[in-house]
Order: sequence, then structure tokens, then C-alpha cells
Amino acid sequence: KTEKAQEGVHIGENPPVIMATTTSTENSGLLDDLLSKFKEDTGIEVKVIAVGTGQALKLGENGEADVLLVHAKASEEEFVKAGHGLQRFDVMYNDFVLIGPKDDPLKIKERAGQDIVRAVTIIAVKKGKFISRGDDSGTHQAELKYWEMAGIAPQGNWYISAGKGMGETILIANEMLGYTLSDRATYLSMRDKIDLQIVVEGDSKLYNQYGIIAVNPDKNDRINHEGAQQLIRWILSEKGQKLIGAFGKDSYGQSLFIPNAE
Amino acid sequence: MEIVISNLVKNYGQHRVLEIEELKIARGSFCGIMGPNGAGKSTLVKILGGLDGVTSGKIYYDGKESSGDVYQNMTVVFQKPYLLRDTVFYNIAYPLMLRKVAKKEIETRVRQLAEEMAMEDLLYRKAWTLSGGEAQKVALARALVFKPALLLLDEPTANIDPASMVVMESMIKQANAKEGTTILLVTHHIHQAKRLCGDIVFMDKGKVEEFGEMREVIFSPRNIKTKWFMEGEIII
Amino acid sequence: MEIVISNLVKNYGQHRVLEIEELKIARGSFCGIMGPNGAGKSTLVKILGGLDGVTSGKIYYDGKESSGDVYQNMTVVFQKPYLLRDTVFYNIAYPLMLRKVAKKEIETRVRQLAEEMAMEDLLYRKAWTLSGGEAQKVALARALVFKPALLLLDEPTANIDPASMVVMESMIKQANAKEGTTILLVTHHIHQAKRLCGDIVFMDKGKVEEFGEMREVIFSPRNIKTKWFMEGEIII
Amino acid sequence: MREILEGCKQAIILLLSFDQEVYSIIFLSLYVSLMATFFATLLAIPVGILLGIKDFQWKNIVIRFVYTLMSLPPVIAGLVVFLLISRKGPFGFLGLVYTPTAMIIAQTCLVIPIITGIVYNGTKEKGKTVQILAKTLGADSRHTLLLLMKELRIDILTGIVTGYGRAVSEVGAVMIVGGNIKGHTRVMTTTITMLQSMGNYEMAIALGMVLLGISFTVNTILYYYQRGE
Amino acid sequence: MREILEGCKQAIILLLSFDQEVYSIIFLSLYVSLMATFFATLLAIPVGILLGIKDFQWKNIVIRFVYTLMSLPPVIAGLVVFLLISRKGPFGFLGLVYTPTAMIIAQTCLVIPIITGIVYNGTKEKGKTVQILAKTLGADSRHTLLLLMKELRIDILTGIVTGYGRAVSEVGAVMIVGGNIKGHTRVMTTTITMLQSMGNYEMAIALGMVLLGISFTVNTILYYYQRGE
Ligand SMILES: Nc1ncnc2c1ncn2[C@@H]1O[C@H](COP(=O)(O)OP(=O)(O)OP(=O)(O)O)[C@@H](O)[C@H]1O
Ligand SMILES: Nc1ncnc2c1ncn2[C@@H]1O[C@H](COP(=O)(O)OP(=O)(O)OP(=O)(O)O)[C@@H](O)[C@H]1O
Ligand SMILES: [Mg+2]
Ligand SMILES: [Mg+2]
Repeated sequence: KTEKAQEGVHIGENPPVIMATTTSTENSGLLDDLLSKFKEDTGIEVKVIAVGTGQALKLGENGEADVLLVHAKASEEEFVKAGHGLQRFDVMYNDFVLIGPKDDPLKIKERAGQDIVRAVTIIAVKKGKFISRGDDSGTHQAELKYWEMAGIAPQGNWYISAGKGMGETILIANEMLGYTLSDRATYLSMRDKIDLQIVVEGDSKLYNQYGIIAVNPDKNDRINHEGAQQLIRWILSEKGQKLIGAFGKDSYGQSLFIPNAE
Repeated sequence: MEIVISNLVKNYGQHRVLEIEELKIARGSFCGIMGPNGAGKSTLVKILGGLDGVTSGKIYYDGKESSGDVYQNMTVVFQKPYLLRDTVFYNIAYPLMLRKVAKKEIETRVRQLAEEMAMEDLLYRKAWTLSGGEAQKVALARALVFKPALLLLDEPTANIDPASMVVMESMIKQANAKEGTTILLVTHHIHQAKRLCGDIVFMDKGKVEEFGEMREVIFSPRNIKTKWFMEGEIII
Repeated sequence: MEIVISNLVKNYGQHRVLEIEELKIARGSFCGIMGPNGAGKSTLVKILGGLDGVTSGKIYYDGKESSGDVYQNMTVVFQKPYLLRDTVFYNIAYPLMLRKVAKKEIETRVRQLAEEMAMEDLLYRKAWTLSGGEAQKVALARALVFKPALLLLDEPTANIDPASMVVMESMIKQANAKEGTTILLVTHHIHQAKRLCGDIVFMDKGKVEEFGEMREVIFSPRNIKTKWFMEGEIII
Repeated sequence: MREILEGCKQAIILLLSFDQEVYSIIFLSLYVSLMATFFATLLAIPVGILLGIKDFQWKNIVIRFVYTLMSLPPVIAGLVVFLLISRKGPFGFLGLVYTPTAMIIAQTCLVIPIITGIVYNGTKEKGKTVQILAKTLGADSRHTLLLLMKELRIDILTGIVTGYGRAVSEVGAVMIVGGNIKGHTRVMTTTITMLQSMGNYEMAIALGMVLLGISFTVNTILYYYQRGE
Repeated sequence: MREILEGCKQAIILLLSFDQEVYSIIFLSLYVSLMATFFATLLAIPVGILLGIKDFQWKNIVIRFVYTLMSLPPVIAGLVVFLLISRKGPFGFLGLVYTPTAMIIAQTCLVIPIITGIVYNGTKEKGKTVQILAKTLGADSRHTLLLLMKELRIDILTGIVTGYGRAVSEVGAVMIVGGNIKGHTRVMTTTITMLQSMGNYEMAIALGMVLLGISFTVNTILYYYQRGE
């Protein structure tokens, strides 16, 4: 402990925690709100590195980050199973929405209703433009799951693999007047700047679960395990959960994330 | 080409380097320009060649003010020759190429000139490998090859060996005698001036101190400065 | 400084420009180097100054092969002078600054030299605004100011007016007579050679054709090439 | 550390695999950057030379402007081009967005000031001398320009190489206007960025090595051309 | 189109708002890029000059290598530095990752070849002449180097300005090693990229304008310094 204090940078202060998360989480503004309150409560600063899900997991695997907040449940569980992380906790969820042009040329809204699998089937059959994240992110993994459920291997000129973050993918869809799968938070934060509307929402398959994982402290001696644990406890606490639920009500009139820690 | 200079002034910043009220150089004449270092000889040549602007004053070529046509018909050989980054042949052929002379004829004329100037063996050398004197020869050849109406020469033989000097002087003289080229020659070499020039302009500190027939300016100058200068020259 | 050249060969690519079996220049002598353009004079000077490598052969300075010490004690004035992008004063003072001479003394010595060479008014001019002859004067002053043991001069007065030439020649002569500086002077000017040199090396096509006492080489050369060259010179 | 070494190994495997996708990415990178450099050169050489030899009012400001644009962030170049050619933009009707053409346009904008600046620098030094010489030998303005281009060829070459290097290594502009769309607008740098964001460091480094290998080849060829002098 | 004009307006509002966050981003940008340029210069000037005047075996290869690295993609520079200083990497014990120091290191690596290349180019042309002159006047190697630096000051300046321009406008390297952490490692280009990805074009362009405005100021100062000649 004294050794750490002697490093000089954070004397008399708690060392900062490095959190790796996805760009969609950061872009929504939730973390700014949440983590400044966490700092008030504990004096611990959280440094947020917003990267792709793949890189976030890699940063955890290599012990570069102390804690991960991501939304790719399958990969996360694998991550814990491989011993890279200690335990995975559900934090909150939001949901994915299928968005598309305002005039909905494929009439998906009428024809598919809430059914996301039916919606993607229609897109594939009609060869409507679909923009895929294509970057192995949580959203991309979810999208691939829907194609699989529909028994379709998406391929061809209509299926556009962008290899980009959420915001940019929405921008491409907006520009090409195509359909894409987005998390609700990112869509809402960009709603005013684009001509896209929600065409499918509310399907239970569209739930997007976020999990938080402390990185295995055995990886190296620079990992701030204590801070990570404190952060996890705080976020899962009643206070943290309430703050999550309240976020976005003022700007969007609805919660962007629904807390669901056990 | 006849040149008339009227009320020419040239300043570099605060520094006045030329101030010539009037000077008239007759068509077809061979006029030497002499004077101490820093007198403004090179500056005058540059201005006459249209390569530097004047602060005030006018210059008339055959009665007309300077224009593109006039510059097409004259050339300058600088004190420090600048050769194009190519072969010697290309350097000499370049003015002819500009004038759309046929390839065959260019070949002939360049070769002939090189022979007359005893520099055939240099023709396919790269220009930047030449010695100081060789470079001066090439620069002169490049100026002579297209037979301009006015030739402005700034110390063209300063680094030339005596044997080559004889050749070069005879080439310059020929251009004046045969083609009627008007020639202005800046030189520090009084014997050269005596051999070549019909008239002499003597300059000092930017001003024309004396202008007249060669024998008069050199042997019986009216101006005391000119006298001192020429006496020094003769001793040397 | 005594110089001994032994079996010197210099090629540029295929082109052999120097081939000197033996040449010995005595300490304190004043030796002229003459010869037609492209003879290899400048190349020889550059090699002696350690500014270009040899293809083969050896050079001994006071019996030793070239080393840093030797180069500290000699200097070269080039055919095309290169001045530092600063004032004339800085250019002349620079070798003294290198030798850690006190500021006061530098000031005095530079001013004195400038006066002797009649160029006080140039001292605070920027080097790149000088005329051709002025630049040559500065380059010579810069070489003389620190009194080196060996002075290699490559056509140092080619663009100099006659009055200044008298001054410069006397400065060079003085360095040889008073300080015992060994001097090699490349020149195309036979009268200058006559006035200054004790010995003459006559070169042609990279070879030393004749080497001996000045009067002998100029007036009664053994070699026919030398004879032709010198006769041309004398006429000019 | 391991990733770096592994990346080098992967680079070789990648090239030897003759994977069609990899080769089409490499090819598109070269195509886009070479075209952009080509178009930029057409404009930048005459402009750079004229800036170097002509005097005019506001010249100082124009030059400082060019120098400033030499450090234009690619993201901004990309964004501005994007806004102009996007569906709602003034040139939206051309349907250029997310095409290789758009990438060429954006990189051209980025490269023009770089080549212009370097050519101007070279011209400033000896351009006046060459121009004067051309005049004394009777060249008209067209021939003067040609002669200047010939005499300044080393500077022009440096400008082109630097401009190409900038184009081929930048990612901000092509990412925005091209969109990194698989099989259409995916080039080496956007792929590297994507791989990096996916945590696939080895492949990112491998592609980076390939990119540098290509630059090295280009430089070697130019080097032998230059040595002919 | 509207966004571009709006961006210009926002740029002014932004600057006049005296928003502390904006100013700290601007300040960090300048600090990181200036420090990187400074350290790179310390190494690049002597190396560039030595490459220009010395002959040695493998020189050609070294030079082509430097030229190649001039077009090193920032992402690759960032990634390699990241892997070296990451906790797991060989220099992990220094705890540099996601700090401004890391950003300075990455940009330094990026800028070194650029300044070296430009200085080398200038030296190649007249360096030999100056070196020879220095030798004939009795300068030792230290003084020769100083004289070369003095005579080549315009080329050196060009190199520094170009290097700084490259550093301040790149995003790939600082993004990876800095992480764009709010209040810590957020610089202008990473902010611009983030804003752009969120579709906030006006603010992205506004920040871009500020960046260019700063470059213009730097160029103007250097211009007046240079004109003193
Ligand atoms: N750019 C400049 N700024 C200031 N003074 C200059 C500039 N260029 C030339 N001068 C000065 O103008 C004067 C005339 O120069 P010029 O080159 O015409 O002399 P010159 O008669 O040709 O001398 P030389 O016989 O040495 O060649 C000189 O004193 C020179 O220093
Ligand atoms: N880099 C080079 N490549 C090929 N030949 C060269 C090179 N440099 C010089 N030469 C040739 O070497 C020969 C000697 O040149 P040098 O400059 O020594 O002559 P010089 O005697 O000084 O002549 P000048 O009286 O004209 O100054 C010349 O023929 C010249 O063309
Ligand atoms: Mg002159
Ligand atoms: Mg010579």
C-alpha cells in the first residue's frame, strides 16, 4: 500500500480505476453522469476507455483495464470462464431497435410488427439495404443471432458490413436510407440529426443486457482491483441502480437504461 | 538593337545602386562596361535584360518600351553561369528547341558551334560536372547559338584560360561584325576591352562617369576617377 | 607547410581527372598553378585541402599523412566563393571565433583587415547581397584573417577590379613573406603569376607537364605544350 | 511485444495466402491514394511553382494559408467533403458518398496543400533563377513552366512522395467518406483501425507491415530513378 | 453545407465561451504535440544532418527506411507504442499507458522520421559545401554541426513545422495510447473524431476550425521570424 502511495501521482488519494467499455455506452452520456457521482461518494476517479467490444475484452484479457462494462453476454461468460475475469454481474439492460427510413419502403412496421426475426427475413427476401456493424461488437453479435434464427446467411450487395462503431453505422444507414440495428440509447441521442425512425421494437429477443466484470487481479500487479470492486459494489447498489434508472428522463422523456442488478 | 536609358534609378531597400540620367547605346555597337567592384555593372545588365525591375525610369529598345518580343530577341550571360541540369548538348540546344528549329538542324548547329569553340568532347557531359571555365564556355555557346539581336555579357571570360579566351573573343567579335549583334560586355580586363570594344562606359558607385569612344576613355579620359582606374588597369 | 604528393590518381567514374606521380612543394614557397580549363587545377586544390578523396596515392604534409591537425592549419578559397548566410563581419570573424579569440580582439583584427582591404563599408552588409567581386574579397579576407600555414587559392581575383587587385595581391604576398605561409595559387593571369609566384606548376589533362622556377616555366619552358600556352598568355 | 513479432510473421503469411479479400483491400488502397495524388499533383505543381515565382498582393497570406492547410486534420477534410456530397448536401445528387470516388476526392483535398507547399518551397529557392534564365533564352510562359518543372524535378518528386505517403497512411478522411464498407470501400488503414478496435492486434500490425512494405518498394523505385542523375 | 457555416459560427462561440473543458482540450493538444515535436527535433536534426553529409555502408537503405517511415500510419505507431508500454509490455512497469506522456512518446515516434527526412533533404543539397567550408576554416565536428544548423535553419524550420503539423492533426496514435479519457487525455483530434461519430458535425467542424486557427497563428509567427532574413 505504502509502495503505491510512493508512486507519487496519487498521494493522499485513491488510485484511479480504468474502465474499458463500448463506444455506445460512453456516447449516451450515462457514464459521465454516473461516474462523477461515484467520485463524489468515494473519491475514486474512473478513467473510461471507450473502444469496440472486441478491444474492450482484449484490454481485460491483457490486464490493461481494471473493470469492463460491456454487452455481449456470450463473450463475457467465455471471458470469465477462461479466468480473465472474476465474476460477471448483470447491471442494466436497454433494448435494441431496428431503425429504417421514415417512409419504411419495405413496410416492415406493418408486416413484421414486433417480430425482429420476421423483420430481418423480409429485409433479406426483398434485398432491402441493411447496414451491419460488422465489428464483432455486442450489437453485431446480437444481429448475427437474429439472422441465424431466421435461417439466413446474409450476403450480397444489399448487406453492407461497415466495420464501425454504432454512431457511424447509424450515419451510414441514414445516408444510404437503409435499415440497421441499434441500441436504443445511441439512437435516441442521435434522433434529431437523422431521418430514421424505429420500425421494430419491443421484441423480448431485442433485450440488450449489460454486464460488469472485474478483471482478474492476478494478471499483473498494476491492476486496481480494490477500486474495481468498489465501483462494482456501488453500481450494483440501490443508489447506483436508481441513478441509472433516472438517466435520460429529462432529455428524452424516457429511461435509456433499465437497471436490473440482482 | 538600339538601347536608350532615361532617368534610371535602382534602389535595394535604402541602398541606391544605380542612377543613370541618360545613356544611349547605338544599334550594332560593341560597348564595354568597366568600373570597380560594386559599381552596379551586373545590376545594369540584369535590368537591361528585363531580369530585375527598376525603381524608376524608362528603357527603350529600338524606341519601344520593353515587351515580350524584345526579350525574345536578346540574351544575358551571367557572372555566375546557371546551367540546366542536363547534358551540355541539351543546354546549348535549348534556345533552338524553344524556337522550334528542326531536330536535324539543331544537331548540326550545336555540333558546329562546339567545334568552333573547341569543346566537342564536352557535349555529352552532365552540366554539373564541368569545371568553372568549362561552364562559362557552355553558357556563352548557349547565348551565341540562336543569334540574338542584343547580347549582354557579364564577365564571360573571367575563368577562361588564355587559349580558350582567344577563341571566345573571336566568336563574340564575329557575332558583332557578321550578324550585327549589339553587344554589352562587362569586363575587368583592359586588354580585352581594347581588343573588342568600340565604346566604353565607365561606371562608379551606380553612376556613369564617362562614356565614349574606346581609345578616348582608356587613354585620355576626361574624368579623374576614370583616369586613376585605367592607369591601374594598364599597369596590371 | 611542406607538401609531398606521391602517385596521386583521381577518377570521377570512368573519367581520370588527375594523375600525378610526384610533386614536392617546399615550405614557405609561393607556387602558381596554371593550365587550360579542365586541367584538374581545382580538383587538385580540393584534394590538397582534404575536401575530396583520392582514388589512390598519398599526400604528406610536413612528412605526415593528412589528419585533423593538418586541416586546422590550412584553408581553401574556392573558385565560386560560398559565404555564410550572415553579415560580412560574421563571415570574416568566424574562423577567429572557432579559435576562441577574445571578442575584443576579433573586433580589432576584423576591422583592421577590412581597412587594409578597403572594404570597411561592407562589414555590416548581408553576405548574399554582395556583388561578385565583393564576395571574392570577403572570401579572401576570411582566409587571411587567421594566418594559416597553408593557403590554397583557386582563381581568387577572377572577378576583381584592377585597383582592388593590387590590394589583394599585396595582402597575399605579405602573408607569404611575413608569416611564411605556403601558398598555392591557381590563376589564368600570367602577369599575376609573374608578380607573385616563385614556382609554377603547369598542368594539362590531369598531369603535371612542367614544374620549376617561375621565370623558367614562363619564358623558357622545356615542354612544347607549356610553351604554346605561355605564348598565348603573353600575347593576351 | 509478442504481438509485434507475431504481427510480422502474420504479415508474411497474409501475403502468401493470396487471399482475395486481402489483395483487393491492398489494391483499393493503392488505387485511391495514387489517384488522389495524381489529381492533386495536376493542380499543385503549377500552383506551387506560380506561388514561388510570381509576386502579387496577399501572397504572404496565401502562402501561410497553404502551410496551415498542410496540417489539416484528415477527419476535418473528410467531414467537409462528406457534408458536401452527402444525400442532403449540395452535391448529394451525384450519389458519391461511400464510394471509392468520394475517397479519392477527400484525399485529393488533403494532399493538394502538401504538394503545393513542398513545390513552393523548392521553387522559392532557385525558381527565380531558372525563370530568369528561361526568359533570357526566349522561353514563353508555357515553356518557362515546363523548364521549371524539369529543373525542380527533385522537389516535385519529394512533394509527390510525401503527398502519397500522407494519403496512403491517413485514415480519418477515407473512413468518413468511404465508410469502410466490406468489399467496396475498405482500404488498408480503415481495416487496420477496425482490426485494432476489435482487439485483433496481430492482424492490425501485419497489415501495417504490408503497408510499410509497399511504401518501401515505392521509395526504392523512386530512389533508383533519382540515382540516374 | 449548413453544418459547415454553422461550424464556423460555433467555433467563435466556443472560443468566446471560455469553457474550461474546451480550453483544457486545446491546451493539452498543444502541449502534447509541441513536446513531441521538441523531443523529435532533438534527435532528428543531428541524425538528418549526419545522414546528409556522411557516407557509410548501408546508407541508401537507411535513407529509404527513413522515407518509408515518413508515411508510417499513426495507428500503427500508436499500436506499437501501446504494446510496448502496456501493463503487459516490456515497459509496463512505468505505468505510462493512457497518460499524456504516452501520447508524447507515440507522436515523437511518428514525427522523428518526418523531421529527419526533411532535414536530410536540405542537407543533401548544400550540406557538403558548408561542411567543406567549415573544415577549411578549422571547425571541429561540434562546430561543423552548429554551423550546418545555422546555415540550414530554413530547412530545419520547415521540418519542425511539418512535423508539428503532422503531430497536431493526427488522431490514430493518441487515440490508442491516450484512450481519449475525458479530462485526462482528450485532445482536439480525438474529440473531433468522437463528435463526428456521434453525428455532432457542427461541433466537430468548430473544433477543426480552432485547430486550423492555431496552426495559422504558428505559421504567421514563424513567417515573421523568417522574414527577418
Ligand atoms: N539585394 C541587394 N541588397 C542590397 N544591396 C545589393 C543587393 N544586390 C546588390 N547590391 C549592391 O549593389 C551594388 C552593385 O552590385 P553589382 O552586382 O551590380 O556590382 P558590380 O558592378 O557587378 O560588381 P562586380 O564587379 O563585383 O561584379 C553592390 O554594392 C552590391 O553590394
Ligand atoms: N563530378 C565530376 N564528374 C565527372 N567529371 C568531373 C567532375 N568534376 C569535375 N570533373 C572534370 O574534371 C576535370 C577537372 O576539373 P577541374 O574543376 O579540376 O578543372 P580546372 O583545372 O579547375 O578548370 P578551370 O580552369 O575551368 O576551373 C574537368 O574536365 C571536369 O569536367
Ligand atoms: Mg558584377
Ligand atoms: Mg577550376
